[in-house]
Amino acid sequence: MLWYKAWRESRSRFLIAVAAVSVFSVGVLLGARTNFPPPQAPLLPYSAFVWGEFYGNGRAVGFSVIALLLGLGGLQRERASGSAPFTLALPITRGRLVVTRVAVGLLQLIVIALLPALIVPALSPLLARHAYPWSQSLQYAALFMSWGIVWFAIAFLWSALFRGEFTAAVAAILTPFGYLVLYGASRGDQRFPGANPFTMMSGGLDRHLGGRMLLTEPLPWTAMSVLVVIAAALLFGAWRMTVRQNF
Amino acid sequence: MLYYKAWLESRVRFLAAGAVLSLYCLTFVQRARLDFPPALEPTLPYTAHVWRGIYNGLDMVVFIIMAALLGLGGLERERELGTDGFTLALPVDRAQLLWPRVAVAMVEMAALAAIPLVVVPWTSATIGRAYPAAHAARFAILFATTGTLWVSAGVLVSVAVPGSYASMAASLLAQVTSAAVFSGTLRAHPSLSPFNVMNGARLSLLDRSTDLFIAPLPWITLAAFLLVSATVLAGASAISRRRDF
Amino acid sequence: MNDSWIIETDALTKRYGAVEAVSTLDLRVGAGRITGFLGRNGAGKSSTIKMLLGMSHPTSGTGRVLGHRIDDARANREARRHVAYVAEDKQTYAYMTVRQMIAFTRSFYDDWRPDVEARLLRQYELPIHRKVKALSKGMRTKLALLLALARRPRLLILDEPSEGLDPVSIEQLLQSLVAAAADETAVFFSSHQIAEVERIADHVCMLDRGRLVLDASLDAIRQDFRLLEIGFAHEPPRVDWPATDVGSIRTTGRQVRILAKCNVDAMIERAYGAGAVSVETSAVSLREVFLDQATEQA
Amino acid sequence: MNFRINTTSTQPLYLQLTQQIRHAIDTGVLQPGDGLPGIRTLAEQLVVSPNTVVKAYSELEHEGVLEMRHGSGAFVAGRKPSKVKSDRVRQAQERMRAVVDRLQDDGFSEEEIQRLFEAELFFRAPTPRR
Repeated sequence: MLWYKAWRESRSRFLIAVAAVSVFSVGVLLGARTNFPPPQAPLLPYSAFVWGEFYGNGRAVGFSVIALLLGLGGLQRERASGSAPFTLALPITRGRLVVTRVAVGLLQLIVIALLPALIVPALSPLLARHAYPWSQSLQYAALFMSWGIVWFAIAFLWSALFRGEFTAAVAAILTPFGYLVLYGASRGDQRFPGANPFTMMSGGLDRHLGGRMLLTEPLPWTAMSVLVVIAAALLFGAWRMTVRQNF
Repeated sequence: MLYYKAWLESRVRFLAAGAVLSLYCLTFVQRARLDFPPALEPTLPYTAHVWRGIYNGLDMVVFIIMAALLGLGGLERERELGTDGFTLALPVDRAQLLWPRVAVAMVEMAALAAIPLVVVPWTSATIGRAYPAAHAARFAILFATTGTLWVSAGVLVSVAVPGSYASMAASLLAQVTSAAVFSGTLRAHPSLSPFNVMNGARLSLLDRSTDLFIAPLPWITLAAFLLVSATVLAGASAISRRRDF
Repeated sequence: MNDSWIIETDALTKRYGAVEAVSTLDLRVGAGRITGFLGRNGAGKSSTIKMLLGMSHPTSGTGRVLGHRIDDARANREARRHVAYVAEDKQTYAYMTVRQMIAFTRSFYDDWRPDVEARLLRQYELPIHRKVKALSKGMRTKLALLLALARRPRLLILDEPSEGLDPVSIEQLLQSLVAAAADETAVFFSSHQIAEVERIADHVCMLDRGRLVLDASLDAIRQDFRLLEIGFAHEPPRVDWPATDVGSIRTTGRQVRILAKCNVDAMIERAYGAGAVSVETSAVSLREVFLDQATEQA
Repeated sequence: MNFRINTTSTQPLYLQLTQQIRHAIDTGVLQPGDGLPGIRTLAEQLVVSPNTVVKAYSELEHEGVLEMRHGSGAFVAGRKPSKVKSDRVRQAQERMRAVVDRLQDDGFSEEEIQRLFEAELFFRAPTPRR
């Protein structure tokens, strides 16, 4: 039943995200039916339009925020609402509690990453009367997930650390921006350009270069696996902290 | 004392946001000492660089997100923490509980809007650049007035959506969706979009190259935004009054 | 029996979906006395208290606290100026220290008594600079009690005040309630500790399944309530006992057990008249009345 | 002067208090003119509702046993209890103790003894104090 508990505790966040992403995706494709190609750029290729609407920086930020929100919750939140003693009295290890929450959270994140990846290629011909290759949207979903699991793990760690659930939430939300501030301040964007999360999530393509905004080279597997390792390390840290905390 | 309570409850969000924004503005200007003008655009005016990096950059994104978060909390959150019994027993009605929270959130939002005004002009001077405080002040006014929309949206969500994380999700995704709407279907009317009004993007407010003000502030639009915020807050107050605890 | 009711409800009802938590309740709580509010879990006690304090809105019916209408937000707020309330969940603001909680609460009331505040702080040994989130459950309960008792309200409402307290603290709590009553504060407290109610309450109201099933003074319960065990040699005949005098009737085989509220002698004669072969009466404690009224509707 | 109230007994608290005060006066522990504790102090000391104390005091005042002097509380009334009366009470106490001891030897518990007395008293004559 721990799965059910983890699901119920994150259900409303997840459903709100699913609703928003689906409505947004369908809305954009419907909008494309009338005002695509846009008057001021009649030659804009459909794939570039899709990139702008679905994978541009703004959307990577949106997905990251969802990933952060899904990582929140857990025993510290239960401490605030008073149910921690009950949960801790259950005949389960805290490890199992953490594992189920991580599993449920990541599954939810995968669903949200796949939503646009399925809607866009499937409904583009129907709604926007243009085609969009499945391979492209699935690759972008993979890119979104690579940084998504890192944001998820960071939020998971913060909410295992902080007692006030709003403190953890604010720390989580501000983490990517804090990262960008330090990244900019240390002139990271010149020394290792790949480390900007939102550029990587958008496929490392730059809108100003024009073109069809399609992913041609293979995905940056090494960078993605590094991110997976980082996420795993963060989750391990959260696990250790939860196990050692006393309530 | 309800203001004191509202301050204590929103202090963490405000201070965290303030720290990130101030740090960003400071480091952005310091970096300009080394990397400005950028190699690709040697003739880019400094004020345009500031506009791109701050008023249309990270500062704007963080400001929008945090403004909505400042509106959250309140009785729904207290229900989760079990203190709603105590608070509702106080001899004040629901409106008296709501307005101090809204007022404190608005003041905090305005403070966040003023951070570039406080930081950019004098730090630019220290690196031998100039950014007119008067223009920074006008941007601060644009940020603050559009910010009232985000704060009142946050307040509406905090009253309507139970659960603190669910309300965060709802307010953030409302912002992402409205951003998509204004850049998608309503693309043809930038003057209506708070995202454009707040930094003059795609409006005829700013000089093409220097990104400084060449026209007066769109007072009618700003008044309209304040009106929208007021109605949203009135709606939130009505919902809050009918809520059962 | 003074006629100025501190709490007065009129067919008060609260429905959550199909469940009627409180159904057509006509509650009367008198001034200048200590009233115990009894009932099983889910009998509707907390729902009633929440409606009295304007926390939740009645589905139908209305009521008055200190003469103010409970379903009018402004009037309810006026009433709450003279009401002190200790919630079922003794939570206060985790992010404030004890001292800040006191300063915060004091700012809303003009009947605050600093001398009582100081005495209770010493008596409860509350660390004034420690944050509420760092307090133990007992300490949190005592803080919530202090915030209500360090005043001179006209009405003191407590929802299971002694829950989570050690015996010494319970004794201190009961003393504080008695002292409050001595200062002309009407005390209305719900509790599952029958012994507490039996000891300090003057009057008892009991809910079961949202309905008022008992509204009597403790003296009456001790003096007039009697349990009649009536035995018949044959099938017990139908006897129409006066409804107002009877708390409950239970027939098992040839035995009829009646909880009589008053006019016991008349009932005994009526029983013999109906052919009873044996009538035994015994006094009844509040616990027995509670079990009888509660299981009656089970 | 300390009283003991048994809250689980089925006898109203104010009656118990009046009996104990009357008993204290009869046995001479309370002399005429002695002051009784204030309503609030006694209520807090016994941890019972002030109304119980008020009811007991007014009952005794009604019977002339106590005098309520405004502002300074309750005092034992002036009439000096005759010496004989207190001896009679003391003898009655011994007889009662003998009866109770025999009943306990026969295996009756305190509770049953109390119920027996009550049933007996209750049925002998309808007590005026309804």
